[in-house]
Amino acid sequence: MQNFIDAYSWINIRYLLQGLRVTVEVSVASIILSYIFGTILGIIRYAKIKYFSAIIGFVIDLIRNLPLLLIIFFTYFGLPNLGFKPAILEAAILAMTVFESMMIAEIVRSGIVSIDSGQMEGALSNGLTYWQGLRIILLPQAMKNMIPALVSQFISLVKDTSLATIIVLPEMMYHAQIIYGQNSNYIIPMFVALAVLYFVVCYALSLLSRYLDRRLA
Amino acid sequence: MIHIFATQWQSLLYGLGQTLLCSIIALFFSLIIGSLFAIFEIMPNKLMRVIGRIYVEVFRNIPLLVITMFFFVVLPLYVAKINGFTAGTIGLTIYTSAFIAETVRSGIQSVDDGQMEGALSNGLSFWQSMRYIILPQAFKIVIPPLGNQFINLVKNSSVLAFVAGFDLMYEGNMIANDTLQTMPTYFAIGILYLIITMPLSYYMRHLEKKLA
Amino acid sequence: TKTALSDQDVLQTDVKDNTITWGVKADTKLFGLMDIKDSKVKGFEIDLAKAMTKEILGKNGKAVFVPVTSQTRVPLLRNGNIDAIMATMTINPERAKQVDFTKSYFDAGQAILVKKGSPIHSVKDLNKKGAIVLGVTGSNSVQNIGKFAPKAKVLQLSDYAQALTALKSGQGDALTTDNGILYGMSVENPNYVVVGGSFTNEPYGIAVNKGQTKFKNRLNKALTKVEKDGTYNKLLDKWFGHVKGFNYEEMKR
Amino acid sequence: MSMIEFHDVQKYYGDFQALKNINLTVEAGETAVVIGPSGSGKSTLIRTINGLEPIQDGKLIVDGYDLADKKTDPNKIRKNVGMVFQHFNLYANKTVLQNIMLAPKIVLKRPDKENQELAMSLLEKVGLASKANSYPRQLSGGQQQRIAIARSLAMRPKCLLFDEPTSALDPEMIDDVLNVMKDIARDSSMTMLVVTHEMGFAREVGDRVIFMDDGQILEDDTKEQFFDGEPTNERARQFLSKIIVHK
Amino acid sequence: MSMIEFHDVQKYYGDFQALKNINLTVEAGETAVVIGPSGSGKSTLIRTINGLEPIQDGKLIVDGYDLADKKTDPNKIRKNVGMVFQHFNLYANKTVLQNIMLAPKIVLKRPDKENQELAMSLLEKVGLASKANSYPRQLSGGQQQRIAIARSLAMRPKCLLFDEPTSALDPEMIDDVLNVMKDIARDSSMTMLVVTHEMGFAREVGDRVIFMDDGQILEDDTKEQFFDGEPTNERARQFLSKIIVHK
Ligand SMILES: Nc1ncnc2c1ncn2[C@@H]1O[C@H](COP(=O)(O)OP(=O)(O)OP(=O)(O)O)[C@@H](O)[C@H]1O
Ligand SMILES: Nc1ncnc2c1ncn2[C@@H]1O[C@H](COP(=O)(O)OP(=O)(O)OP(=O)(O)O)[C@@H](O)[C@H]1O
Ligand SMILES: [Mg+2]
Ligand SMILES: [Mg+2]
Repeated sequence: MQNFIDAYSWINIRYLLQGLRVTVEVSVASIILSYIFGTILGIIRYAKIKYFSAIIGFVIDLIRNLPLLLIIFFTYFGLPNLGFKPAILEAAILAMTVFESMMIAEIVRSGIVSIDSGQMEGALSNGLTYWQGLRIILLPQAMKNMIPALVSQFISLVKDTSLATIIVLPEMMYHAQIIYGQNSNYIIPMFVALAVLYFVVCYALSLLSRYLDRRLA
Repeated sequence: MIHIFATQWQSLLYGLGQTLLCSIIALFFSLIIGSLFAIFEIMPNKLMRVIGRIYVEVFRNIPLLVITMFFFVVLPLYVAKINGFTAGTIGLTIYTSAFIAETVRSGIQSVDDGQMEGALSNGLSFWQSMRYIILPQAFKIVIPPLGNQFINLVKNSSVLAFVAGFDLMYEGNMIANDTLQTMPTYFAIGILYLIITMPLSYYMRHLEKKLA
Repeated sequence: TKTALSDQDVLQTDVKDNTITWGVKADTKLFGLMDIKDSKVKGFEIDLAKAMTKEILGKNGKAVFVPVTSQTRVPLLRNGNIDAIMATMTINPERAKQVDFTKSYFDAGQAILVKKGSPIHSVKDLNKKGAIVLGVTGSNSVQNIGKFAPKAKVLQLSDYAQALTALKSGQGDALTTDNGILYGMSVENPNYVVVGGSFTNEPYGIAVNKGQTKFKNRLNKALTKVEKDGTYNKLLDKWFGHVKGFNYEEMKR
Repeated sequence: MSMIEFHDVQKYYGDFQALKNINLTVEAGETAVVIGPSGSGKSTLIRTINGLEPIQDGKLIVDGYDLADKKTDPNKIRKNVGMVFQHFNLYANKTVLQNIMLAPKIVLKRPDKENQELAMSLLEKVGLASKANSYPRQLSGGQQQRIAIARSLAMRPKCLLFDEPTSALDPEMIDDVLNVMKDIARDSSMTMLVVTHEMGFAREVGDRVIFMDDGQILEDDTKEQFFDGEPTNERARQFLSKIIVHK
Repeated sequence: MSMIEFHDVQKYYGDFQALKNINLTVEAGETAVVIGPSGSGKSTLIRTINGLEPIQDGKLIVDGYDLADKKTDPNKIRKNVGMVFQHFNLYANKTVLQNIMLAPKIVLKRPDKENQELAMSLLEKVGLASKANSYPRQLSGGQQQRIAIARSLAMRPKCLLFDEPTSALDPEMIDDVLNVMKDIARDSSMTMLVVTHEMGFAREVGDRVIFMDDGQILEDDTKEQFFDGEPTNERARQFLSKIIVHK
């Protein structure tokens, strides 16, 4: 018990919250970016454009099948060999965005597939082009159906930011490690704190999804 | 990298085996547990719905590492000692089952209500209707997101590395440390993960097409 | 590109910029640990690096510290993010194929930590079937256990706190790593004690990229200098003087 | 004993009252046709009988069990009371034969051999023996509906409920389904409650015609009263003229 | 110039030939009714006209454009040729008003004010002005179908195609939809091709009746020939007796 009291000193909590802030920043940036790119890639893959869609499809499968940890690793250590040297924060956001875009692309593709084919036919026969039908009619409906899957993915994303401890991104998990590095007895209190803080952030996302689900229903 | 394969193939192979074993066990049980809680979430009984909801929200919103550490270091103090592999596999199962529950629930809800009514009026009980009629159709609908979850599961099995589960990531860390050939080692590990996840994702794609 | 990096003379650039960039540990007590209050890394290695930097670059020379983990230290060195690694890295022949080491700057020895009253009194007692030894990923200790207690099984965890917690949960019979670190743990947890003394030599070396011979030589010279002028012993005293049971006198140079 | 008895039944969806003070008795072996405008509560009426919708007040006794009683397991009733829906609701993941054999197998534990024989003879009866191994989506609506009827019959129910069984069908398919239903109706032991606008069916095999509007039963006549006399209720007359003129 | 011309058109789904050697001309202003059993190719015929299905051989000229020509952009045709589906296919994510205003706005770039005025007047015409801000799912099938017609009309097409517009509707909803369609048909400038089994509609406003079976056009008569004389084709006669007797 004493361990808990000591571990939760204001100084430690503040340090943990500083980590939380980085976690949230990286998450928000990656969610926004990967949502945009993932949607575009998902549409391209769905649209079956000759060769192009197939190639994009292969890249999507390749990247989403790799452990994110390795993508972070390659982004930070591999890219400098190609002449681009990202800072830790940039590397983390870049890696998360690349990886999560591929996951989201797959969700978007399957979301569009699940829309009744009559919707596209209605749009076409009404004079809209294929791309207009896709953008104005299919995609908004698909997005609604995709909310649960998307939010699950975003929840994973928030927690996956902790993988960037490997490149010493000062996010919450890394800060927790530093704190229990001071005194190894703090480890369990820190894990409890991590559980609570991640829960708060991720549960907020869950609630948001339920809210959107209801509003769009 | 070829050098890594050539000299370290024994460790890598062992790690691959552990990762595969853990993934298969966790996949099997998380599918069952996840489906169960998905059903809880849509049952007429309010209490069951609340239980389902709590399970899903708690376990999908806290980090896998925390769940796994609980089984590895806390449980042994009070209940029974379990090794890293077991702790990791249990943690992974619980964690993934929460995501699967959420996925399957949305699948169940997108099966036409008429299917349940047809089954009930045909004399089947709620659970029988679920098992024979609703779930098979729900799974078909959610194959793509379920595939995402399966792939996540395989990759998340690297949590074993934190509890000395001797999986691929653990062996990779070992090799990288001993040889200091960090990049080639992780490249090799990446390829070995692809060997598991690529066929899995192509199989899911195949299922999706076949059942469409 | 890679070739360009190794072609560059690190020493020359460092002198020009008046800065040496060190890769150090940020989570290891006594050696390199982030101080939460001011977000500065502190420890024996940090102080030693500072002293050596001043020796090489003069009074106004700047030491920059980049926290590394066992996974990142070598790639960071290769990519030129850091000039040298001083991060509890044991010199061994396998590693010497990838990087160049200076001479040892700290003679750690491997020891074991057990619960008070444990039947295990030295590493020999671990040499039996079913014995489990806990270690930390990235330390050199596994191979050594293989030599001294070949029948024991080794589990490596990702950091010292996790390894100690696993020991407390009964996931292993003993925790092994370098003695300095073990004594630190024992201070925090009086129920756990270091037994049997150290059974290996774990010389820590500073790693630099292959081909940076000038830089390596300069580091060696600086190290000898701080050893000779008493700075080294002062630092040893500052960080290890209060660690109960740790015989730092033996390690004075 | 009557097959179905409604006593002052009230049914609400939230605040909205969908059934208002329903009193109705259907005797074993009777064929009753329910008509009425959209939203009048026909489907709701028939769904309460099968326990698919709970009622909020009154007594509803089906096959001797009181559905208003919370302790009654509606599954007991459903074993003896089948239902056929407007949109067939065949199991999309099962073949035709599996659709028919599933419930008898797992609910009644009927032996496979007997089960299969009965299923095939029912398929003969509805004229679709050749489709035994097709999936529902491969069949036309009319064929699916006949399979749905066969599926209900496979439980050997005492009573069958039909909710607009032909209104989702192409015109040329309707006859086939009606013929199967007429066959069943002529079997005097089966009780049937049929929501339909097919007046030809009502005229040919119905015993009674029940007219609903706004959650109430406004007319409950014998076939003769209804077709030969005129319905006494003004709204019923209006409604009848509309559906008959249109066809 | 004729509105629609089929010359020896062949259409395959994989190996299956769905349209066999179709020759058909529909003049501007004509109302033609297409009937035939399920699977005979009626939907396929009408969908090829709108470029929703490619044809494999022959010439298909709609509004002066040859659809068999790969270089023809079917969107050019669709601006002038609207289509109404059995299941309405309204945009589920848009309100009624948005459904009607969307295509004129983005395809024709019609100014908002004019667009809105036309949309509202069309809603008046189909009797649903009060539903302008509802979503499709909040409407009955009959209402949805009337909206779908209004949506097509908002493009001011020269030609409208209907694929069984009333067959998914409750009986009492059918009249409302047919009345709207009759209104349009009486406007002599509109070309209409209607797949339907509503013989009342054909009799009242159709100019021609086309009977299809097995991917072929077996009869192509004026309304008078078809209803007053008898269809010469045996299968057509059979089919007709079946759908008319049943009603
Ligand atoms: N689940 C429900 N929740 C709320 N209201 C409902 C529900 N189901 C039906 N209603 C309402 O109850 C009333 C009766 O509906 P019901 O489906 O029984 O009518 P019906 O006579 O079968 O109509 P139809 O001919 O269109 O099938 C309608 O006003 C309907 O909107
Ligand atoms: N996408 C498709 N792929 C393969 N075969 C098809 C496809 N669409 C239609 N067919 C087949 O082509 C034939 C003609 O179909 P079509 O839908 O045009 O008939 P229809 O006359 O409109 O029938 P209904 O009255 O049932 O709507 C049928 O045998 C049908 O099974
Ligand atoms: Mg109804
Ligand atoms: Mg059709």
